[in-house]
Amino acid sequence: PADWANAAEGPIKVGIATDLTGPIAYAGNADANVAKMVIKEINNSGGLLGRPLELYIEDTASNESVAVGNVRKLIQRDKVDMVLGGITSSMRNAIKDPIVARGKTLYIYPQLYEGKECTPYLFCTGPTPAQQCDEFIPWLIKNGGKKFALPSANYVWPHTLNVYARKVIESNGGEVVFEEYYPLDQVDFSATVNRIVSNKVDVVFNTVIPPGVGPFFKQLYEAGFLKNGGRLACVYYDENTLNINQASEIEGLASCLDYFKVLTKENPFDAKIQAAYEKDFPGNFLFAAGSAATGTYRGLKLWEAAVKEAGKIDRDSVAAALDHAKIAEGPGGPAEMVPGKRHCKMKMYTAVAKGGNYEIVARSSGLVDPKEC
Amino acid sequence: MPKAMGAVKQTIPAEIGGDMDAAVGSSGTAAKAAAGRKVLPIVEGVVLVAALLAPLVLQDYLTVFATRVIILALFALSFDLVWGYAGIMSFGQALFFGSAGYGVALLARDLDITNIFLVLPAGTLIGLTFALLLGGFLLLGRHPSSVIFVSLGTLTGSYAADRLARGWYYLGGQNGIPSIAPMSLGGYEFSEGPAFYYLVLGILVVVYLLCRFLVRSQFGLALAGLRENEQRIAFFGYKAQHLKAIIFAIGGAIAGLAGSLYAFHEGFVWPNMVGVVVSTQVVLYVLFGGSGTLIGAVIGAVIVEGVSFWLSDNYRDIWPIILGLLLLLVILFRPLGLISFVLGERERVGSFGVKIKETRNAP
Amino acid sequence: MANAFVAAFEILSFGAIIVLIVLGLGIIASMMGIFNFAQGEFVLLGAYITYLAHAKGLPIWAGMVAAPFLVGALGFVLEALIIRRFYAAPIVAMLGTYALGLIIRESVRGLIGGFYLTVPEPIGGSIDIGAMHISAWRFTIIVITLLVMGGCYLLLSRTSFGLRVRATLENPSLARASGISTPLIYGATFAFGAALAGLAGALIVPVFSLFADLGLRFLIQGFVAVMVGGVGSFIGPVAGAGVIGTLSAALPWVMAPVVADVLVFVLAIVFIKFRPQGLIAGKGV
Amino acid sequence: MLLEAAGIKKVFGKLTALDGAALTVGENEFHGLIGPNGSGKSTLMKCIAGAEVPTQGKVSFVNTDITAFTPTERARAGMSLKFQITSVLPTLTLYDNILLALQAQSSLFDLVFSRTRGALHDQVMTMLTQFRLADRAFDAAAALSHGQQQWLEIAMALAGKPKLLLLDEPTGGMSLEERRVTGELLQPIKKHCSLVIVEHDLDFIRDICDRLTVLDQGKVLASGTVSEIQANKSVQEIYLRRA
Amino acid sequence: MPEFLDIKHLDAGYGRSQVLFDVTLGIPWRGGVAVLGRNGAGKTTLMKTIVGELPAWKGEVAFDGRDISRRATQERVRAGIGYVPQEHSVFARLSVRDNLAVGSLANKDASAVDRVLTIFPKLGQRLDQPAGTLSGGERKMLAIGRAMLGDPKLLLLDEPTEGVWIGVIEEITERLIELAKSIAVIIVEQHLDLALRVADYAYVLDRGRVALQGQAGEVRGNPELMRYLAP
Ligand SMILES: Nc1ncnc2c1ncn2[C@@H]1O[C@H](COP(=O)(O)OP(=O)(O)OP(=O)(O)O)[C@@H](O)[C@H]1O
Ligand SMILES: Nc1ncnc2c1ncn2[C@@H]1O[C@H](COP(=O)(O)OP(=O)(O)OP(=O)(O)O)[C@@H](O)[C@H]1O
Ligand SMILES: [Mg+2]
Ligand SMILES: [Mg+2]
Repeated sequence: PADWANAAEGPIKVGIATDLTGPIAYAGNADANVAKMVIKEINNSGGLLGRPLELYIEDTASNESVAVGNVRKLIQRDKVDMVLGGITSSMRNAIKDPIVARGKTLYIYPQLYEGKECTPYLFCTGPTPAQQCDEFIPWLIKNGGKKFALPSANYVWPHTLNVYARKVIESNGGEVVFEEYYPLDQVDFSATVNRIVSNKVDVVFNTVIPPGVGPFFKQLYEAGFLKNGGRLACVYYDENTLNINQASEIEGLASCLDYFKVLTKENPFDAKIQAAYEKDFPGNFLFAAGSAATGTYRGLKLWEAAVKEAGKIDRDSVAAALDHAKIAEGPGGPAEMVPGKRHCKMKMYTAVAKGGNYEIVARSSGLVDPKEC
Repeated sequence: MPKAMGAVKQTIPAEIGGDMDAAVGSSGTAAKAAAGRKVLPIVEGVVLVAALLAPLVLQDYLTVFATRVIILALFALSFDLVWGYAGIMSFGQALFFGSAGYGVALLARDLDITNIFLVLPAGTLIGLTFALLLGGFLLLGRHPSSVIFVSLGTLTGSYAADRLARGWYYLGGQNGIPSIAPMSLGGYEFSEGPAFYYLVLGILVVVYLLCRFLVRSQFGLALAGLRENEQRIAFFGYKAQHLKAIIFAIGGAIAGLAGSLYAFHEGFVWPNMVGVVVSTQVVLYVLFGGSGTLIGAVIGAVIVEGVSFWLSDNYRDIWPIILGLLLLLVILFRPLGLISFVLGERERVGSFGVKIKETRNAP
Repeated sequence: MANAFVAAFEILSFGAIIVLIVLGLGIIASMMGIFNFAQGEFVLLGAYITYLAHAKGLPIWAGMVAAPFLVGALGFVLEALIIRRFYAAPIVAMLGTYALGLIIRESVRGLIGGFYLTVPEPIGGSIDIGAMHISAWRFTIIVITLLVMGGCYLLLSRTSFGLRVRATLENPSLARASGISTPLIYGATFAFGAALAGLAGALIVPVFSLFADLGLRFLIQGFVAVMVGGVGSFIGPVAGAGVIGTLSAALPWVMAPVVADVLVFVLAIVFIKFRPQGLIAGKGV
Repeated sequence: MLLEAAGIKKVFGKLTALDGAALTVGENEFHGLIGPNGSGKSTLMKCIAGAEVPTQGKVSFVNTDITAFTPTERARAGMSLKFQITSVLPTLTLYDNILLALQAQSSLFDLVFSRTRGALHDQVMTMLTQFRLADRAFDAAAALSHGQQQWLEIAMALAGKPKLLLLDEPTGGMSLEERRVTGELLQPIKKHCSLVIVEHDLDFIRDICDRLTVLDQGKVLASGTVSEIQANKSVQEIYLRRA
Repeated sequence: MPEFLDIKHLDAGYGRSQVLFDVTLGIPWRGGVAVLGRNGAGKTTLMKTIVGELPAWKGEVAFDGRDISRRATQERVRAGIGYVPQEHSVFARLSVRDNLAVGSLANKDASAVDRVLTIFPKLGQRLDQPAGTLSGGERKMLAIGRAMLGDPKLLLLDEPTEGVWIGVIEEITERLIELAKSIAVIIVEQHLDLALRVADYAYVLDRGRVALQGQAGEVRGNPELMRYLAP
């Protein structure tokens, strides 16, 4: 791709700010890889508006203060036209102000999250609680039972998600036996496991996160929860998290996400991007939904569509176009922004862990509404 | 081996190691010592001039970065005062920094108070109050508290505060408080940039001079004695514990001032800001630069932040490892900090008879 | 009744895990006066070695046996190269070991790609007593912890090694003047503490899975335990670890876990304030 | 009476180090405290200065009961102690060591604004010269030999202008000649200060003290003027007995 | 025949400041040698250099015919040098019992501790007390006892009787005279009489140099002596 039609205007700059180091570096690196892949693909097919894309990647290091400094580099030094990134909600909160308010730039947040982010110029391309619960919880009630326990890590995502989940559970005739919050790094769950077992809970709708989730599932398993027919459910579980426990300890765990790798068997487009990713980035960092890799892909493609439509690159025009952007193909299927809502409709899949792999057991009939803003 | 042990000696009693070259490097000739004594003001001057000129030569985003670094240097100063001068190991200095940050963030969020003349004193006061409470608890009492107790006590305080902040919904939990409105003065809003930079630099210079005055006074000498042997000082008739509590509170107040500036400059506060991560960071600044010299704290903050900024740009995947290695090397080979490249031991510890000595030696 | 039994077992097992982790930390703190911030990373290395053995197709237990020796050897080398310079300045030592820990942790993070990796236990499943299920591996951990504790106690109290170590820490130059080879003693003690951490890592990795922050997770708890127990003896930190471990496992049974979490630390620090010498004043072993 | 310590009992675990010991010192009196090793001399000094809390007994100083006072308060009331084990401030210069001792009573305001510094300079230098340490004024105290550190300690104890000076074996490690000089240095303070001194060297004690108290196994064996003590049978006995 | 301990042209000091200048002295296989000098003359420095706590800057230190100036302290001690330092001469936080145990680490003879306890019965009553809480005199006794337990061939004593009660000094002196019949003893001592009773030979240091040396009687009678000892 040697000559660009509008090369004179210089490249369009895309900023990625994500956790390249720190505890969730596996996710951040996957996101960065996806971005490299997508940008390369766009450049190979002639760039955007006849201009090449240039990628700027900065580390957020799971440390908000480092992140803000680095994001400022993207905005103020590199003068990027758009920033995509941030994985945790706290990271999004920390960097959105420097990007959107002080930095007057467009921000795309790719991760599944608790919703309620309605800042102008901030677009979310990961699943919301509605998308993850609306179809999933009725399935759980049917395939698990009515008695739910909501053990959770104590931060905003589980709190907000649980409010939504509880509503769905109760309106579908289920019952929440208890909802309980733990410090984020709690690793001993004996009291919780005991309550789950002695209350004869059917479904553990888990929002405990690593490092606690591994020991938690193990303790549940050892207490005979699975043996007695209990079902685990966890909406952030993807291919990355399967290895936290031995397969037998999470047999039958159900998850609901916008993409699972098994989809490559039925969906040629998924097979294509998965193969392209693995070819470019063999190794540890998986192309998976829970680490925001799919959201990153979707976000970049939606933005590409918006830029094409707008025909220019200034923030307001692109935002206006992004407001209703659509892509026909993406991980897990098509996606489109809900106009005025800055959130994204997408297909959702329910999968169950069997012997260390997922099997798709249910899928949404169409695109699921994020129901945000 | 004794050689190496002598080199790390800092506040330990003389007997432990085999030799004492660190403490004894003094016996050089008077003339040499007197000449060496001029180094500190020179270093201070150079740093000040560099800081004044920085925004003129730096790109915008670097000025913003430099502002942040200066705020952190102010924070480092607070820790240096407490540890470097009074020998109180505050491994939880972020508690005062962060709680002030949270305090002013709440003022801005819930009460719409952003006036600089209200928020900065408020932040300082919060830092002071927390330091008085924690210091009172840890430092006062029948028995003099051991360095290790105080360090782990403050560490635990900061750790507990971190967990509290994470768990408390009102404070935003894990997410902290984002999008804090800018600090204001009448209609003017301090947004990131040169104005904010010079404001912060001005504050740093004033606080620095105040600290300098304090540690050079007889009070500073009492602190130095305290650092060496608290019990001995008490037997002279000094109210040792009160002196410690006072300096701890002053440190807390400065940390609070820094914390409130930081909150407004960065525009958000989050639990790490009161927690162990930031607490350790400030210790590293001071150790890196050289504890027990005020300028060392400033230099340390600038260098550690600058180097990590640079490393994270150039060695994106392994920069924490490199940073760790650098730290280790400095601690191993320059246990008195980078400042010890230019500053002799005697000048670092200081001597309160200096002026007189020079006149005495004059022909 | 059955419930109470399970509760007691679970609380005990977590207590045992904390004790196991604190053992090495306590020995280094008490005997050498160094609060080793890299101790968590020694735990991590023990876990990593076990994982490696598993990944390379060796039996898990082989990894578990190798871990303390390899980590101990590393500890010996690190002591000679680095830690040795810190004895006279405990605070600098904290920072130095912090930096060391950072390096190890980030390197391991690089090696395992920042993932959470499962390692199966050599003795898996649960022991079923009627309707109760008790984790076989946790039970094993309790047993091994007791054995290791006993062994350490004997080593420190019944052999002259303990005496040499304490003499060396107390007054190194006088120890040398009494014919004790202080460099060797320091090295051996540090290596021993590191080896215990390696063992702890190896044993707990099946429970918590392998991740880079595995050791860090327990570090502050460990320090608090050492303080509560009292520095200067072997028994002190172990007792402190028992108290802190069981307390943090037991409190969530009776109150909101988030409250319990902070409460443990507050209780601990208040306790230390009013009993600075710790549970067991630093005398003897 | 300047100092009255009565019925002082100090128990360490199983050991009773002091068993109803008493000590009275008048104004401008030099009082010697002697006794075999472990008889409780240092412990008694510490109880008076506040470094140990007596199990029982009462200490009054200038007619106030100071039993519950902290060491700081006692120092501020006019007591000054030189420990048996030297404890100077090792990394500070000799000058600063003395200066610290001199300004101990200053108010916080004076400390911060250093108003007394200039005035104290001459005093510092006089002290140092008196104790023949002037040429090392700007060396770290750690660089002194043991004997020199003893000098420095005595100088520091004297510097605070105490009403009562407590010296625990000030001449340890000094030769005969050096002891004599120390004795001479102490004489002039008699005008404004009382002294309690622990010593094993009887000749030295005899030379400078007005009165003596003999401790044995935590109890006062005898107390009186030097000649009374010398004549005392039971005192002579313990000097013959092996400790 | 070479001396047991042979020091030639020794320079030593701390950091950059030199304390000992060209010190040459010889210690015979048996018998006492006194090192005298005023405060700050360099006596302790000399002892520390012999035992290896301070490195020799220049010159040689030969012990039992072998050059030991490069050896670590503990090796010198194991080769047969015992040392009672002037300050910090006990392990303060260890009990008296453990202090003695450290002393007898290399000693196979189980009754040795008992012998020390008969010399210093006071210590027997304090066995479980941390040595740091002993009275000044008791501490000295412990230090001497500890050093004697190592069965040294050369014993260095830096002011062993400082703060010790007259009755006990007498006892210690007798023991040392006894000891000096079978091993070499170097004693730094302010009690001139005591020192010269134990020692057959004496060196007087002045500002780091050997100013005077000779048989005990000669030195005692030397009119210069007092000048070197006065402050
Ligand atoms: N903290 C303590 N714990 C236990 N015993 C103690 C403590 N302090 C002192 N002792 C004991 O009390 C006794 C009296 O000690 P003290 O130091 O008063 O003796 P002293 O008269 O000063 O003797 P010396 O002349 O040897 O200095 C000693 O036998 C000592 O071992
Ligand atoms: N750690 C040190 N650093 C620097 N100089 C020192 C140190 N220790 C001693 N000196 C100096 O070395 C000289 C000799 O000291 P040393 O301790 O050998 O004297 P000494 O003869 O043992 O005296 P004393 O009778 O007082 O014990 C003194 O001038 C002293 O100031
Ligand atoms: Mg005494
Ligand atoms: Mg000496």
